[in-house]
Amino acid sequence: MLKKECIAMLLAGGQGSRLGCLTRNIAKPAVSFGGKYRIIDFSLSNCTNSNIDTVGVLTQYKPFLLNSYIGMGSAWDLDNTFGGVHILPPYVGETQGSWYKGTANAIYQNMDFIHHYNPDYVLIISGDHIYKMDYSAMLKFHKEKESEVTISTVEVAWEEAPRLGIMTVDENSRILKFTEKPSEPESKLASMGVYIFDWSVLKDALLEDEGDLESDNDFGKNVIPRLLRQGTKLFAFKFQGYWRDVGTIESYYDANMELLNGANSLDIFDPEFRIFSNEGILSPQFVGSKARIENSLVSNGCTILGEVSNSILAPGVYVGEGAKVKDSIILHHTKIHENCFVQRAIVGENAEIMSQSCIGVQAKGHLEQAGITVVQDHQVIPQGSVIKEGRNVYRTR
Amino acid sequence: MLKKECIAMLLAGGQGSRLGCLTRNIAKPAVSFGGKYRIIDFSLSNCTNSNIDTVGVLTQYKPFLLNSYIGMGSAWDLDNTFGGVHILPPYVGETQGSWYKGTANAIYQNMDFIHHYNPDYVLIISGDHIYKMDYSAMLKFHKEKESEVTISTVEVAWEEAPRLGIMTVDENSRILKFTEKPSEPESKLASMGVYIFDWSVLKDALLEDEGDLESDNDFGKNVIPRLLRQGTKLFAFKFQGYWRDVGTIESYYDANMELLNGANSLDIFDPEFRIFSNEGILSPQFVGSKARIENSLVSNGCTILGEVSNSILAPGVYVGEGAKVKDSIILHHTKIHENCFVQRAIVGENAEIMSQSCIGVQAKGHLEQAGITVVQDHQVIPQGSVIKEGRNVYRTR
Amino acid sequence: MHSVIGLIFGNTRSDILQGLAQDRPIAAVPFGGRYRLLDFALSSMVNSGIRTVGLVTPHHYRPVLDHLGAGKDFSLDRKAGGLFILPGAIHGLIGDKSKFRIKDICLNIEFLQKDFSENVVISYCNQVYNINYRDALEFHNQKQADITLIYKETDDPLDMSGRVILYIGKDQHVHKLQEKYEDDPTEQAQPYFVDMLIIRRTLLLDIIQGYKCIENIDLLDALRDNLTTLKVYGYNFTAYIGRIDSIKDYFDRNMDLFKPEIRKELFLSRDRIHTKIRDNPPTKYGSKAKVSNSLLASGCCIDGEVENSILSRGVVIKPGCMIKNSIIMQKCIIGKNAVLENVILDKFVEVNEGNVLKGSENNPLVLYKKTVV
Amino acid sequence: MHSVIGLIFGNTRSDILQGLAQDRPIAAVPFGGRYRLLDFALSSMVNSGIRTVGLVTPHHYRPVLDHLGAGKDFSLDRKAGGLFILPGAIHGLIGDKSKFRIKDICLNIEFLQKDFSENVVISYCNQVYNINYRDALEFHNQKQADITLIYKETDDPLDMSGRVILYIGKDQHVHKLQEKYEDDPTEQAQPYFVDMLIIRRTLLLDIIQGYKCIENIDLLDALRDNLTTLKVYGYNFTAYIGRIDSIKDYFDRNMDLFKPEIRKELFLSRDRIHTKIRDNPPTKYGSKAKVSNSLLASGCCIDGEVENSILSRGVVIKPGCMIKNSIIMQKCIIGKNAVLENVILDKFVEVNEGNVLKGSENNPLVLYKKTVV
Repeated sequence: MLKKECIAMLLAGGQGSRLGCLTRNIAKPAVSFGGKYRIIDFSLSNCTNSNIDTVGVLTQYKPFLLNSYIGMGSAWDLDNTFGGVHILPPYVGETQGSWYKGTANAIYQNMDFIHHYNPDYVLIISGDHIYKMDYSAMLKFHKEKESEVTISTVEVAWEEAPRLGIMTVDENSRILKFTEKPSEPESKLASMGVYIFDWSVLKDALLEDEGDLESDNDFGKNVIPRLLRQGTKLFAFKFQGYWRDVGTIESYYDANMELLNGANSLDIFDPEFRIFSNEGILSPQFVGSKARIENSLVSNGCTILGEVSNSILAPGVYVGEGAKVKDSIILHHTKIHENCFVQRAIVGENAEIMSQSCIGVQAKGHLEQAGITVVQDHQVIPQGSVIKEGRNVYRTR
Repeated sequence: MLKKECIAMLLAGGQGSRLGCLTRNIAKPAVSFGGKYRIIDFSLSNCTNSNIDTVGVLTQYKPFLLNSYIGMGSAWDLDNTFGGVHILPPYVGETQGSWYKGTANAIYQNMDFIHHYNPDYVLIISGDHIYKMDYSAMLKFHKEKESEVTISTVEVAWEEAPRLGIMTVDENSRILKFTEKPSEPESKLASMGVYIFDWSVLKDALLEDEGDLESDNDFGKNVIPRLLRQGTKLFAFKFQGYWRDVGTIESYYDANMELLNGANSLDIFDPEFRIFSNEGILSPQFVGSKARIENSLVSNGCTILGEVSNSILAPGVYVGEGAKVKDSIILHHTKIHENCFVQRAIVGENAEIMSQSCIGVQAKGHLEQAGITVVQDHQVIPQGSVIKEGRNVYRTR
Repeated sequence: MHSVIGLIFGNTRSDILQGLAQDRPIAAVPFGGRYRLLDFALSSMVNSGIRTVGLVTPHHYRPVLDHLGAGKDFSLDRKAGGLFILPGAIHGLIGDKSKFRIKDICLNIEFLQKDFSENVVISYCNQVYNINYRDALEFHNQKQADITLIYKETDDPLDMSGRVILYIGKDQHVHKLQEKYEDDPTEQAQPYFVDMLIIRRTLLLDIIQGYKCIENIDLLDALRDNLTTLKVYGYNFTAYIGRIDSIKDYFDRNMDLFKPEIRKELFLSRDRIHTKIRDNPPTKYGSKAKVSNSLLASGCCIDGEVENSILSRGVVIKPGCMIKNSIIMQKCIIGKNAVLENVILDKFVEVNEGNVLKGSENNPLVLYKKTVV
Repeated sequence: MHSVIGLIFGNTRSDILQGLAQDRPIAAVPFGGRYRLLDFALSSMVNSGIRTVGLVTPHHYRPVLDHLGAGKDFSLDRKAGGLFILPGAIHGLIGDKSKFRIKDICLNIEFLQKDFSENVVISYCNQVYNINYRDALEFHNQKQADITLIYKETDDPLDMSGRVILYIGKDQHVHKLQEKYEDDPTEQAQPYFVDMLIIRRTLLLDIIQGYKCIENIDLLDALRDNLTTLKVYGYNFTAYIGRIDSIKDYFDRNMDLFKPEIRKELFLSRDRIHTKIRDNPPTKYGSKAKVSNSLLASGCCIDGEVENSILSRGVVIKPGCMIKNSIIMQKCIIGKNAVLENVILDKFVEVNEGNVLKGSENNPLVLYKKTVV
């Protein structure tokens, strides 16, 4: 039987409910990012660039768009005769089906898949972070340290630490302590949610975790702390580079905007570490004779007749004459008609903002989500609407 | 928005528990058939040969092998820019996930998918029948009759009728009565489980069925009879040709064996109506100098050193020297070692029968499943074993 | 539609496009920022439901193969049918005007023999269009025609120069074909053949058998010989068909894309023009970018002024540049303060800081691949 | 392994295989029932983790393209890297023995220039093998070699005829290359070059620049010129390498497949030989079939006797036939009671009822494509 040295398990099951109406109809990893990309492009491209050719993608929340988007992984050069990308939804076994509970439970339910490839190492990643990483460097570290579990870490600001898994390490990078979302963090060293396990260690840990009825079946909350208590060798790999969790409207907005500001950000133009995506067929972008575009990213298939500044436009976006789009993120195939004014807004896919509307009008008092206005996908905003900053516009059903 | 004239929904969710240990680890549509094929190849190839380029495949029981096998449908020329094959597992929505209950419920839960293509007609088929059919002829009939629901039918023997959905029709082929599994059938006209619905009719019927708390959410049991009662125009399309439900060990065995006997069977050699499948890379078959093969189908990658008669060998099968395989079906990559005797048996995938064993030894008294012996996939039968006919060999866990 | 296969002649090498068609057949000449000329002929067939297409390629076939791969981006990587690359004969004369050489089909006759289909749609590929053959095929079938020639009608003598004029009787029957010469003035609209036709497959095989011994004969000549015995009909297309027969044509057809109705017909119709998808980031507009009335592919970095121009993927425009009425192909780099007007730059051209290049509208300046100026 | 790319020369047309290589380059000659010779060279590269492969093709490239498509069956349809078809120069001399012509690489120099990789594995494709280059690449890197030549050692003069002998010093350093002539007897095992080598990409580019003006020079000649200044090492392979240089070789290498250890090494190792997958039903053995010691592809219908033979897909053997020591390519039909011995039938040959065709072991009888006898 063939075997693989290292396969990846990509957790893409979560709704990402803190992204509000951006994830009402699609899973978070399928949300558009940086113009033409979707969030999961970064993790999948990382696998490609790290020579990892076998990826199990665990999905369960509204997976249709995500599954269609991923397909067999050919958009990321990940389709192989032996290996490739496999979508792993929850399923019914001989007795009955069960949904994925925590992150650890999702992997537990797909141990047969891992066993099929019988790897030495399992890389566990999630589909909702923005970063470029060569996992093979981390694997090398894992082997050199004779580690059993390696967690990739990044230094974060003190104020971010309480939202993340924080660890304390010794001078040899061995992890001494791991606390999920500590109220009083001891360090700024945060887990990126990227783990390399020896497959044998992972297998035992998952079986034990599943037997623990008290457990939430989560890696950060349960599995890692238990392994630490048991004396397993856990090491922290220090990742250098840009990494963002885009779990909230604010962080999603900021990470997009950072693409426009070059420094310290992700280089999407680098030919040696390409970010791949699954593109449709679209014409070149057309810029009209009265258009004005500055400091912006504009994708294929866009038609720009108005003014666009400090904004990111996904494929197929239309900006009508006299319209002004400023400091905004406009997702796939959305139309902004004549004389609209859109500021500091995220407008979902296939939405339509009819003419003379104002989105993100200055408001007084306390502003929700840092004043960012969000319009849900497929939403039609009637002519002449005025929507104040910080609001969410979505359908109730 | 683009639209499709007709899309297919392929029900591939069932366990097929009457196939016993053949479906303990894989879904019925993924079971090997006729040497190199899997059961679902026939439905998918029918779609290709009928110019239907969009197929939703509904899976929920042990779907890994099936999903990997289907992929994006490229093995059946079904991968298209707009359309193609989409695997539709159960999923979690905003509130919570729900498993597919009956056949109608499975389609109901994927109405969004159908709506995405907004077709005029929906073809509903299942992945567990063996037949070659050009669905476009049925669609033409549907349009000519101005039918709202068309059911494809086949004449069966009286004794088979009580297992099937049986209908009575008038001289114009309009369906007057439909009874699922009648104890006293009124006719021999049986439903093949192939339906064409006007999408608008299907939509309303599914919504109504879902509201009926008494319903089992099954097309044959609930939806069709209700539509008949309501006066909807249902017509019966008479299919001419070979059709087999392979839902039991006996019918599975017989349908396989019919491939060896030419007449009235399926022509798998016809170049104008090809059955496609997703093949792996295997070498040509090798026939040893002491081998003897007669009246058999042998696939790529087989090594035959012994005697094979009236049998069907899937890809990668090994038959050792002195071994005799008679009236049997040997599935993918199974090894039958030296001097074994295998008769009237179905041996599952990746099984291994060690030397000097006898499978299907004549027994007295009442024989289970018409005396067919079944060995589960991945089973290893120890050297010198003797297994009586009609037995099932499987692991208990 | 599976009873129709397609055949595209993409093998003529041509001197009409100056350097643009020097290292590539006309089929592979880039167009409109992200296409090659071939894409229009091939997409029109695919969008008409044709799933088996033979492409007659020249000896310089690498650019074509590089672009097409297995036809994946055109949904033509199939087990039954799909895309067939058919090497054409080696022709001596670059200037030869023949389009549908029987010798080229003859070399690849197995492609036609192996198939079961009823009809063959044949097209040449120096034209830009987005059409659907369904109606023409329906017409062809209803008339039980042997051959249906696609034509347009115009009274513009420019459109007609070098074209073949059809004389069409009642019932759309074609009774005469005649070359149109440049010095042949006309005052009324005339129907002219647009280098696309539908022919019964078995008839095509018969014609090839009959004429194969004659060097370099064109299918159209063979047809003319037999016009009285065959059922030849004409079918009128009203779609935009932009022909490229000179560098001036090439420039003007690109500039046509700024007309909204033409852009809409080519790029925004229900049927899409397929092309090879290459992963590029979105185009980045800097704070000094000033772009108007232009088409840009992805992956560009724009920091200067661009007007009435077409930029392919990965073009870099440095601050202070003024680009006007120009066509700039992939990965060109235009240095600071450079000025370009009425210029066509082939791939990988670099223009150094401050340089000024100007052609005229009627005679655009062309820089060959990899030139550094 | 992504710092290595592959380059396969598949463009020599050859008269050595009589009619088998008449309409196809040697790369496309069918072998072993379901392969083409190219599959062995290409699979070995893919199985070694090489994801970018250039294939130098001849003008007769249709059979190669037809077989490869976009490289899907070889996992080479990729966005980054993948399979590149590189048209070779048109060579006048069919009988030319040169294998790695610098002119052919020169024409496709962009393929080498565009890449970032460190090394290039180069191979010719008239040999049958299933090898993994990983160890050789490791050796090449450890030695910091400029060039590593792969060799085998044998004392069988047949294996060595026409080969290049390596003179290897300590530390595996190669200090001399010498042609082996047929009438040059030897008594001891000598290391001979097996037409596969590893070379630094930038060095290869330098060599091409330096030698491109010389007509028809072979890479090996260029190497010999510079042997003293370059770090050239030899790496010993023990794998089966079956060379095909004559019709007798072709016949014998096919018959080698009946040796269990060779069949095992080629077809049952952990690394698989990839090939184009064509959907065919299983092979049907009728009640009168009697097959022994034979290899059969799928889709055959066997009703007669077959012994020591290799049958490609879709072959039909009618009742009463006696087929012995023969190679029968795809879709041949052998009529009732026909007798074949020591025969090679190219594709689509039909043998009529009762006919008898016999060649000898040393001189098998070859029937060309589509012959009807």
